[in-house]
Amino acid sequence: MASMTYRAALNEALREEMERDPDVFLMGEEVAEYDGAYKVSKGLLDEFGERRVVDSPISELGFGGLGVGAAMAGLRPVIEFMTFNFAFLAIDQVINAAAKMYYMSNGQFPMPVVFRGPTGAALQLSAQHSQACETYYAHAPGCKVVTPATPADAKGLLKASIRDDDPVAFMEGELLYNFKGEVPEDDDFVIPLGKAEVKREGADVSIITHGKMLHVALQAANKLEEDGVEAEVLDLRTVRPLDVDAILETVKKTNRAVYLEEGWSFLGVGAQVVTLIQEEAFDWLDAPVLRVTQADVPMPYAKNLEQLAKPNADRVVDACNKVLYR
Amino acid sequence: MASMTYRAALNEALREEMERDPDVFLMGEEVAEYDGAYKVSKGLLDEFGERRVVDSPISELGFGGLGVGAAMAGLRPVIEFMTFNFAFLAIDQVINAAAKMYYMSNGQFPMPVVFRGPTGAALQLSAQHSQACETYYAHAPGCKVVTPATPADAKGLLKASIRDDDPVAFMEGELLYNFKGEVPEDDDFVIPLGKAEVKREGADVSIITHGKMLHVALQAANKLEEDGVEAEVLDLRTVRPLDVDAILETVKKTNRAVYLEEGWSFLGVGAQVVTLIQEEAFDWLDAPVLRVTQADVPMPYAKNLEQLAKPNADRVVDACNKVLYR
Amino acid sequence: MAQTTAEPDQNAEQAEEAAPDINSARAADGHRWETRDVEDPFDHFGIPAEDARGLLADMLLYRRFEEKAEEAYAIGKIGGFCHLHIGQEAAAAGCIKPLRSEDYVVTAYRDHTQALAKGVEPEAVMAELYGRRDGASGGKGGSMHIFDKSVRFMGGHGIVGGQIPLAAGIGWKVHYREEDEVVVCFMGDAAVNQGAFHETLNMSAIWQLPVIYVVENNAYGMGTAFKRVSKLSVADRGKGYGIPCSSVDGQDVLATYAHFRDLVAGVREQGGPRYVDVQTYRFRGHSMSDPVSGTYRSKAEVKSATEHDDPIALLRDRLMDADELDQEALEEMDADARETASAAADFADESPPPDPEALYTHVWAEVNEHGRLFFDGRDRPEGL
Amino acid sequence: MAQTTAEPDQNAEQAEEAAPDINSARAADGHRWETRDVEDPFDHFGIPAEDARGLLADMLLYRRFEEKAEEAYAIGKIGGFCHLHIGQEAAAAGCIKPLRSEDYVVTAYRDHTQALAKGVEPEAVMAELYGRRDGASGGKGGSMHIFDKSVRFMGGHGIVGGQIPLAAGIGWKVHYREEDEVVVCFMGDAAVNQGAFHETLNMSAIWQLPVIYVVENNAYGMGTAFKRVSKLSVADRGKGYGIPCSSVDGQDVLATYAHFRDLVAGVREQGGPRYVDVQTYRFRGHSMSDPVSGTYRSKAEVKSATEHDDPIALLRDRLMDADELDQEALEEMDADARETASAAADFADESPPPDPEALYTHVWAEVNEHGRLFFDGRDRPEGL
Ligand SMILES: Cc1ncc(C[n+]2csc(CCOP(=O)(O)OP(=O)(O)O)c2C)c(N)n1
Ligand SMILES: Cc1ncc(C[n+]2csc(CCOP(=O)(O)OP(=O)(O)O)c2C)c(N)n1
Ligand SMILES: [Mg+2]
Ligand SMILES: [Mg+2]
Repeated sequence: MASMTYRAALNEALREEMERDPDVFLMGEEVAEYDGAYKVSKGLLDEFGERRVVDSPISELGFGGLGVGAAMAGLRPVIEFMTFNFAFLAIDQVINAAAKMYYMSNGQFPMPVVFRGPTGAALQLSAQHSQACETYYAHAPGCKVVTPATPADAKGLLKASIRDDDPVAFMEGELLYNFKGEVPEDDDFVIPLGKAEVKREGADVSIITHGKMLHVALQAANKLEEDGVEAEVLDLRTVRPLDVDAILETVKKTNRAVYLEEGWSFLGVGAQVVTLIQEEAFDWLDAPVLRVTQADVPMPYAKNLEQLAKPNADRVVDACNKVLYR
Repeated sequence: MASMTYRAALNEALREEMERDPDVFLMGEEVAEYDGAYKVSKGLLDEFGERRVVDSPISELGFGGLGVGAAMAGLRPVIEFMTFNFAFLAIDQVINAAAKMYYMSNGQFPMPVVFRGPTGAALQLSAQHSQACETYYAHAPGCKVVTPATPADAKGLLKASIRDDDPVAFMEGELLYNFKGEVPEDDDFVIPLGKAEVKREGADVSIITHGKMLHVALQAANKLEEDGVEAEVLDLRTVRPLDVDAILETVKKTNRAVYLEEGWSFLGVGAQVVTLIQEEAFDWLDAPVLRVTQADVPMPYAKNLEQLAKPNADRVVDACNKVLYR
Repeated sequence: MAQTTAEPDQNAEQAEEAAPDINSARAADGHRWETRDVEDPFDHFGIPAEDARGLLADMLLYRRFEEKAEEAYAIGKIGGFCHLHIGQEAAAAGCIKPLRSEDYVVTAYRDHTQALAKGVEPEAVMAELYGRRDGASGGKGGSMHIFDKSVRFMGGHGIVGGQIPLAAGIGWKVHYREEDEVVVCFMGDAAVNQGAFHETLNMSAIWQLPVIYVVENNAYGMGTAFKRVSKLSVADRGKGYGIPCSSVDGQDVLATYAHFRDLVAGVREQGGPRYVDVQTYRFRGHSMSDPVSGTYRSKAEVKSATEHDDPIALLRDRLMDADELDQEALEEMDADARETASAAADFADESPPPDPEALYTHVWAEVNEHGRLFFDGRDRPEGL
Repeated sequence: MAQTTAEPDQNAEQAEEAAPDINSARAADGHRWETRDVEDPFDHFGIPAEDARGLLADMLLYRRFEEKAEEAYAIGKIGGFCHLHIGQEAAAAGCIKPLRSEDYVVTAYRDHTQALAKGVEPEAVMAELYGRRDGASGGKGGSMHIFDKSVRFMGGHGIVGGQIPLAAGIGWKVHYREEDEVVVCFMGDAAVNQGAFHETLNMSAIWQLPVIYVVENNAYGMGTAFKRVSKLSVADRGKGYGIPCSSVDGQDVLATYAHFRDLVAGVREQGGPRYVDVQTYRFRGHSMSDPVSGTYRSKAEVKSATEHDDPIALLRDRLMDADELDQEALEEMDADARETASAAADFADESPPPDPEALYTHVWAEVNEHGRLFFDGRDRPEGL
């Protein structure tokens, strides 16, 4: 195990996969000379040259689509969106082209392309730079959605995503880039897509979450512990494929659940998870599953409002107490 | 009451609102000289001239954004997307600009813009022309989503949408354009956004739906009736604002519900409605709410596969029987 | 030879009124293609009569194939949207035939004859239109989404302009692997107004991608004349990127072929993108659901085009004038074309619909060992 | 006067190397602006010294304001992304001051000084940067989203290129209502590569919308030199639409002002869009989180620019050379600017944060009588 930041873990994953497979290349705004807006691609230009680490114009639709075409032709592009907020401009290529190509062509064109970049809020970036974008990518069949919360997951899942033959929306967290953790030192350390992880065990209530909210969930679990409540924290890690078994298992164990997510409530990922639980573990529930999400407003700039808008551990504790009828 | 097609009802709504308010104009591909790809704007060019009925280039992002800017400046644009499948190209302007502008500007710029066009499948139009797009517009606060299923609703809701000060994604059904029904003959016939309608009363099970699936729901209800089951059919009419009261009321009445929708299951509108029911009427449910949706695949072209992919009345009947434990 | 306009013509409207004797259907541009009247066209374009006969046979096949599709659509054997290429055959033959088999073609939804030109079997194209198992895309794509990886025909795409970045991506692969393949990307004139066009042409210029961007300029996007949605001509719209631009008489297959032969050779040797305005005309409605002329163009315009600018008639006459084809040979050629089209239709008719199981195949290329991918609560075939 | 390049310059790289004595910081373009050396600049540009002093005062305010913001950011009073306009002040003053108050300005995220130029109160801008209740956008928008409807300052937009279609929409309103207002739309050079740019310029040309598209060409998009992401120059990228294009020395506020004075008058009288390449240079990092030079440009380049191309120094020297300003007057002017900036900061400091209730206001302009709009399961203030 090596201790490293989430950023370094992503960097290693990119480096190793580029070393492993000459068809893997990285393209996006500022990824080469600038080392990436968030320095995720630091050093890769020097190591792999400008053919494989490519600064693009600010043309999300264009280079997003270029990635799709390159995948059709047999390469394995990693397309960096500086953030997924900007990827709305490219979503036609992701949904209408990448996600549908394999099907429309009757399996002639697999789509081994990864679209990656941060999703969700950082600090005071305001409405157009703070949106959690999972829903937009997870709705359509044909596209996988990956949301690692720790350095180890970041590395293992990015490697898996690059090796995967389907288009993957790989969603990072800007606030996670400096987050440190232990990462296995194995060149072939790959975490299979679709495998959730219990990040903390507990018997009283399940906090299910994905992406950077994992850390809020763990905070909440610690607070609950002080109060004598043992919360289990399940980190989905990938939103699609969804680890249904793991979800049902924790719900059947605790009979109570709270879904925590960074983004909006209406048609948030939690809506799908709650529905799933309701459909497949209805009789196991002792209380409705509650959700803790961003306030249902565009993200405000002012610090106090932003704090109010974001989900936090106290809200999770409250929701847990509610489903525990305490 | 006058009997007219859904297409004519939309046409009347446009005509009346354009007569009523000189700031209303219609822009989109083929809306003027060609009378609209689906002839919804028939005759409007002759009546209102080319300043108010405007053929655009195929530039969805551009003219979508032009509508947003015109709304900022005080006009009330109606932007036609030939279908919402093509509007992925413009979604940045809808989500990042239209839906957030009022908030970011602290209320200085309301957004009275309507984006309208068909959503969902018609007949054998294949994957890139058959997607139901509600989820993409309903997720973000700041955008309303309207999905009329009958000529009367089409007229009343389009008039309401044009008068509304928020951006509205107004989603029609290509297969509905020729559908006939009774429409009140009142120039001021407006159906308030956010008001669902019970389209058929019944005490045994609730079929909740929106958009063109209403007709499938009614078919299913007729089949169930033959079997002695009285289904209530609730047509949401608008997905956002969502008529929560009406949903809870029918669920509390029948204690069993099925959500029927045209699009995909994962993060479909039904996921939100099921979650809502679970959150707010948990104790009233005698069975999990089930969903009937499109097969979780891009829409195939072949007739037989397309039929298999689409939801149908038999599937709804089956789901109702399941929640009735019959 | 291909006509290259040096300067953005800001006076397109004037020009149009000033040009009385247009022998191109593309009245809107006011061009008179001088090469229509060259003395010895085969010599002029450097295309032996033998090869020209081949091009005629190709175009005849495309014509008969599309007529067959038209028939089949009328009796409900083909569904959905169906966009015919009738009138534009010279673009398919002239732009694609100069390619090698390893070269790539990608196009929009009006894709049947480009597919044929690139070597997709007529049976596979027709079966796809019929939505059958033996279709090029297994019946899942339909008219707008013909794919055949084996001949590097990369689709068949339905979002106007959506194929343009794909072409750059394919070109990127060639560039990346330092190969010498050429990519031909077709689009309609209306696609020029899409952002994807702009972004892609710029990227192609900076990275010198080996892609020939072909505007099949039939003067209309559905019912909208190009001049109503652009101040500049199609050719001039390509000039803002640093890419060599040219225009060609797209009804003259010899001109088109010769131009592309040179372009393709140039790209293969020197790399870099090209932009070509291929001036053509559509003899049918935009799709099968539209009338032939409609309100946006006059019957007279269509009539004039079909009379004076039919690419097949033009080449036929040249060959006959040069005694390189007689009526009998022509009829034989046409009979072959009809025969192939009919055989394709028969094949399509007999091909079964896709297996119901096909509904769930090819949604995901990789079904991961963990996690669920399908969420519709339906029964699916084993293993999915 | 403004320099108009007639031909797309395909040899930009050559030109760059060939130009040794560049007095513009925009070395990349290889221009030497002759107007830097005109004998009597006030006369040459038709701007009385009195007015020029006004422009100097404006630019000094912008400079001091941004320096204040820089300070406030450093001590955490401003959060998020904060993009300063230092070095580019002549663009704000020169492009906006020729406008009437009814005219419109819309811009990207680098928006503080354009807001000031259009008449937004410095207090309101600074309070917005601080995220306070009295901010132009009530503290909800922040640095990137300054809005002030009362002076027709239409924001402050964060998606690169996103404001371009908005400008066309505002121009559409003017055109629709047959008014004579002019819209100025700012964008950075990198925005030229966005599809929104292309689609909007084309629409503006066909409908002759009264919008001046201003590229604040500071030669870099974040860390990417424009010449790395475009084969043609910024000016030439505007030529594919049928819109009159020009370039101007954007460090020379007199040149910029005079050029815009003429453009604005032209648009007001004849309508129609214009495209202007305003060549400028950014003296600071892309945003507050970036170093001043970084790896993408050299310290020497930045040093040269700040020494030779400071728009404030340039005008100051001209005024002093012409005896239209002395040291004392300059110091007084600067003291005023500092004073205004300080007062704005003090005001911002004292303005309270937004009410917690503001979290839920202005999400929806119309809360319908039926149906629920908010779905986060939280308590909201009454009536929402
Ligand atoms: C993004 C998008 N917008 C609109 C459409 C609907 N549509 C299909 S074809 C077409 C006209 C395209 O014209 P052109 O590009 O000139 O090609 P042509 O049909 O003439 O071959 C339109 C508007 C679409 N498929 N995609
Ligand atoms: C669509 C989009 N892509 C990327 C970004 C991130 N980004 C913000 S500013 C910027 C550079 C823009 O450069 P330019 O347009 O030249 O303006 P300047 O900063 O030089 O004023 C980038 C890439 C964004 N905000 N929006
Ligand atoms: Mg066309
Ligand atoms: Mg710049």
